[in-house]
Amino acid sequence: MTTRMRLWAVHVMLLVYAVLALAPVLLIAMNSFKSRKGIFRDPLALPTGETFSTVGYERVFANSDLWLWFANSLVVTVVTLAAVVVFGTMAAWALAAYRFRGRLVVGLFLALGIMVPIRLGTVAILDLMTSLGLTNTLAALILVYIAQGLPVAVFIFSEFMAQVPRDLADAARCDGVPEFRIYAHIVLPLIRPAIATVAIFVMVPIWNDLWFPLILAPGEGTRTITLGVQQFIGQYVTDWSAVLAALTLAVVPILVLYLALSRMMVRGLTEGALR
Amino acid sequence: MTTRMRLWAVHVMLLVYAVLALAPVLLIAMNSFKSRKGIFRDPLALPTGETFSTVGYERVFANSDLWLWFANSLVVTVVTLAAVVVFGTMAAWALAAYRFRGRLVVGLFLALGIMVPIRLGTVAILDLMTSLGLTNTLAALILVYIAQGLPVAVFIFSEFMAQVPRDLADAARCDGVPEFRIYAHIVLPLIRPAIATVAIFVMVPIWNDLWFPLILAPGEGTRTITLGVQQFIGQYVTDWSAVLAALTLAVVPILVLYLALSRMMVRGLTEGALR
Amino acid sequence: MADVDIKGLAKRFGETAALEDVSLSVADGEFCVLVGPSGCGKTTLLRIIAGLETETEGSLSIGGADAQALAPARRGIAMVFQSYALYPHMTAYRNMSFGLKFQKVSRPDIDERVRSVAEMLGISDLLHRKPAELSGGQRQRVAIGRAIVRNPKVFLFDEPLSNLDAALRATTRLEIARLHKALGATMIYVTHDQAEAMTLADKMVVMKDGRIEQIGTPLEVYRKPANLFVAGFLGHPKINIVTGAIAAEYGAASIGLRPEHLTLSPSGKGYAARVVHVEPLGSEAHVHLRSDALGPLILRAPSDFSVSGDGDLHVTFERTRVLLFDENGNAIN
Amino acid sequence: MADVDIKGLAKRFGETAALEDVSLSVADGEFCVLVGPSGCGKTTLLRIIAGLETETEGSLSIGGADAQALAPARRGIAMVFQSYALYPHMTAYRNMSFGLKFQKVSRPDIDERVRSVAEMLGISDLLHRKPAELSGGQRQRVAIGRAIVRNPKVFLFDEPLSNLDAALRATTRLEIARLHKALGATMIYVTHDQAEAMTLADKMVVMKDGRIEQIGTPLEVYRKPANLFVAGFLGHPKINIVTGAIAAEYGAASIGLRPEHLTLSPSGKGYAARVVHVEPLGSEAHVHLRSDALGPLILRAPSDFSVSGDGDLHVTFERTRVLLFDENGNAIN
Repeated sequence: MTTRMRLWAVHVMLLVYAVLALAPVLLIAMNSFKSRKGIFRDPLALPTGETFSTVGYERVFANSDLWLWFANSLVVTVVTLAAVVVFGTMAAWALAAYRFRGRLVVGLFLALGIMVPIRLGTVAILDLMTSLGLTNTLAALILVYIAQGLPVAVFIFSEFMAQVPRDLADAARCDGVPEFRIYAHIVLPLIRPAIATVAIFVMVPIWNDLWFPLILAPGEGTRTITLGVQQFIGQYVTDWSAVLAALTLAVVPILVLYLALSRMMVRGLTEGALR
Repeated sequence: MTTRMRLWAVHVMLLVYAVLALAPVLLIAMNSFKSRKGIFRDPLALPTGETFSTVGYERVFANSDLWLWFANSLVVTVVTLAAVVVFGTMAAWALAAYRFRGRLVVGLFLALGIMVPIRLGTVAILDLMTSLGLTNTLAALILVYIAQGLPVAVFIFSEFMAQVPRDLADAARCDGVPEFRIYAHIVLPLIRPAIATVAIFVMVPIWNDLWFPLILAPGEGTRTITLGVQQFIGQYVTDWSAVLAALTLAVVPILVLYLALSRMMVRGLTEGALR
Repeated sequence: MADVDIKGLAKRFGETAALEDVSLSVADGEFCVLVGPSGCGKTTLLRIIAGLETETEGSLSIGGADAQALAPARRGIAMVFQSYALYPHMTAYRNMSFGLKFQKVSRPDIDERVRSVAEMLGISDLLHRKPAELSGGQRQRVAIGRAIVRNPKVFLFDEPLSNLDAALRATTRLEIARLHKALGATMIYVTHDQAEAMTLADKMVVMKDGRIEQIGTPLEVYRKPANLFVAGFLGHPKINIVTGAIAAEYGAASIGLRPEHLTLSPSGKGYAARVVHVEPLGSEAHVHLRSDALGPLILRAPSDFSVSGDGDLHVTFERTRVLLFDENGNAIN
Repeated sequence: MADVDIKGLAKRFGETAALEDVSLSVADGEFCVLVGPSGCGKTTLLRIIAGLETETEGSLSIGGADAQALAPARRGIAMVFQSYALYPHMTAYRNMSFGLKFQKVSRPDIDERVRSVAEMLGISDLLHRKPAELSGGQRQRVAIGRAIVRNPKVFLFDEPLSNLDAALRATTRLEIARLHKALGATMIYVTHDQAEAMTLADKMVVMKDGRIEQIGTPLEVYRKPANLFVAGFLGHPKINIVTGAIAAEYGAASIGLRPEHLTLSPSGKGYAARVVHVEPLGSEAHVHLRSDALGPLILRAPSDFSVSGDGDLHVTFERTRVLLFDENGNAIN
């Protein structure tokens, strides 16, 4: 009886929380399938036969470079993610496992990166990108985002790597496993839950970012989806159906990535690789 | 040599961080001692013989109920702190040490309190306070802030209490120590660092809050310092010296409380009560 | 009167039973040791006696009075925990005196009691120190001191030596034995270490899987184990168990032969055996043998034992020393 | 040739020395046990031999070749860790085969080696399991298998039995001894347990505070300890140390008497003594005595020992058994 009550309580609780968190997203998705009148008459109502309309989606697909923006966002996010994971795990392992000169200084430098928001350096970054001729390229965004994501990534990875017993690496060394293979075949598999965690942490702010795309890559060909949708609001200021449709579409890829990563995270946790 | 390098690096690092964190506060304090002209000519300059002026402080003390506001803020903050610490530790200990019906439900209810911002309930709270005739009393603020602070407090206290070995309470029980004394004389001293942590966490948002004072207690007699200073901006919209002086003064009590609490926290940590 | 009487005690967590049908009576002044492998329920039993856990069924009386409704403090017990459970923020003196403040003992009385117990345990110089400033052995003594100071009718010990190193364990064991003689109080002591159990106990209770396997004096249990589990649990090196034809000769499914009851002779009577391995321990040697008739055997030999020739020997044993077990593993009397 | 030769080795961390002036040579095929209390530097020494830590000074050669510049994998060693250090995400098979992939061993060869070693250790059925699905003893075997499969010249064991329970420890100890016989490889084994050291070692190295106190066969070290520390470290119960007039009779500052070398007689010759406490262990008894001339003594007696009368007895010992020590605690030959 207690067990059942407990299960109930947990589920009620999770449900309340899910509703609170999802309500705004669902509201947007719901209204994107309504005509303009339908949206304004009762924004909380579900689309009915009368108010249902896909006009927003039609206009979005017709009037914009939507697919290009998507591709840009995906390229930036995925390349950054990959780089942050690869460089982040390597740096964290180096800091955790080897004693070398300057180890502490590198660690502190990265810690500083967590504490000082990268936007403080926007002017300097813009300067640098202009001199390198990288303005209006996706490379500029990717470089900035790697710099933005790496410190937190190294920090989280380090926490997890501190739990990997030293004896494992020593055993592999006695076994004749090359250092890089120790990192790749023994350490990486053990911190898989951390990789998914970091990926989620790093991914969402990048996908949603408006600041750097606006400053470093506002050109037609390099716009990200978030920036694209904003421009779009300017053009059809009164066409709420289209705005809501574009926003709904923008959520889809990040949702897919998130689901994939969180499944990986849960699998890692339940396998209990480290316990 | 490595040790010295390390010490240097740590200090440089801490210094950079301290400067970043303190710069805005220092800027305000600095400019509060300058004449209006001095502020606008060069806001980053130190007060010189020419620009030095205490006119802001003079006007603040002359023109406002400053001391009343201070007293209100102090009463609200200190009473809330005391209540949160007393009720929070008791609740956390009860949740940690006793198995009783509804234990999980209470825990989940408190967890919900962490996740749902209390401001969502502002309208209901205002309704309630009006029916109770508590509007424009400090009691209204204190009650709301206790509700706001308690869930996080219980959460942090619970984390610390999980580290108090079960055997300690069992030993005391065998020793014939009454349950309340176990809480007061054995558990409380061991989680002293947690108390200071919670106090700091709870204190700062309450001191700085503008929302509830504005809604629940905007009357002349119950204004807090934060609310008072804001009104004050309205009155002397161009008198920056006075505004800056009032802000500087508002920081002082919270700084004193913070220093006292953090010393307590550090003492608790270095004594290593739990290790 | 401080006997402890337990009848038909059971403790279940949902489906799983931690204790099942446990009955035990400990006489006044007796030193009773509960021994068994980890997870056998011995600590749960101790905690139920202390009142820190509640039994699912059964009865428990301490000093003739029903203890089931009493709080731990009112049962007249004192417990020494495996982790010592000293209050970390109090000095040794405060640790020992803290509980007394709630027993309506006067201040001068408390002071006198604490100081005389400290004297007895040789920790008078440590009374102003906090637990973190004490060594493992010193903490142990403060924990014991805290128990003695309450003047309890029954002492409960939960593996009090398991956090000490080997050398300290041997000396502390002796001190506890001495303490028992000096105080004359009833003591119930939980351990998984057979040497502790054998040397300390007046009454030894061997447990397994939440049930009592055998109760008796250490030598009774060692010499007449009730079943194969008890026979194998006690004794180092482990008892030799022989099944098959030889066991059948004795009318048993299996027979047990203690390593110290086997004798080697270079030839002649007995069962042929070959030395497989010799473990020298300095004071004695453990000889591992293989015999066609008996299977693998371990035997205790003097420290100067050495294999002569090809290692072929003969094993003999006295018939009276043989332990007999039936097909269920229970002893045949 | 796989002898290990260490000369003048030292390891210092800043001011503190973990090892100081350690010289040791282990012959090919020898089983060398490093034994001592915790913190004596034995594990550090093993890790230096493995190449996992770097010596501050001194020389180290393995199989006749200078090993100081070589990576662990090129020293021809295999190490078994106290924590087993199995790769948690790999099956037992992968754990054993993983290192071989980097040694240019062909796939069928790897498979054959892993399977034959698994056969030898009786873990063939467990090869598809991950470490989390294995019991402590099984993990232990996989860890040993991983070492054997590499076919090393020297095996290094770092307290491999300390995470096993008492019963398993005794059987695994035997298995390691059998393994040593079967493989004929050089083995260096670290432990703090004197019984393990005595029973396994060909050569026993007793360490204390980063220095070697004595090297010899177990029985040599037991019978002729180089100093008081070694005499006290080995033997259970502990050796009796007698100082004062009796020691002076032997021309020594103190003398050591092993508990098994003392004999009790009801009256007559020898030193008068009184029984203080008897610890029955089933197979034998430890008798604690107090003698005016000799001080407190412990003596090993048969299990049927009992005190008759008022407990007044006489202790005798053979002169040839007495160990002599000078005022610095070193043995007098």
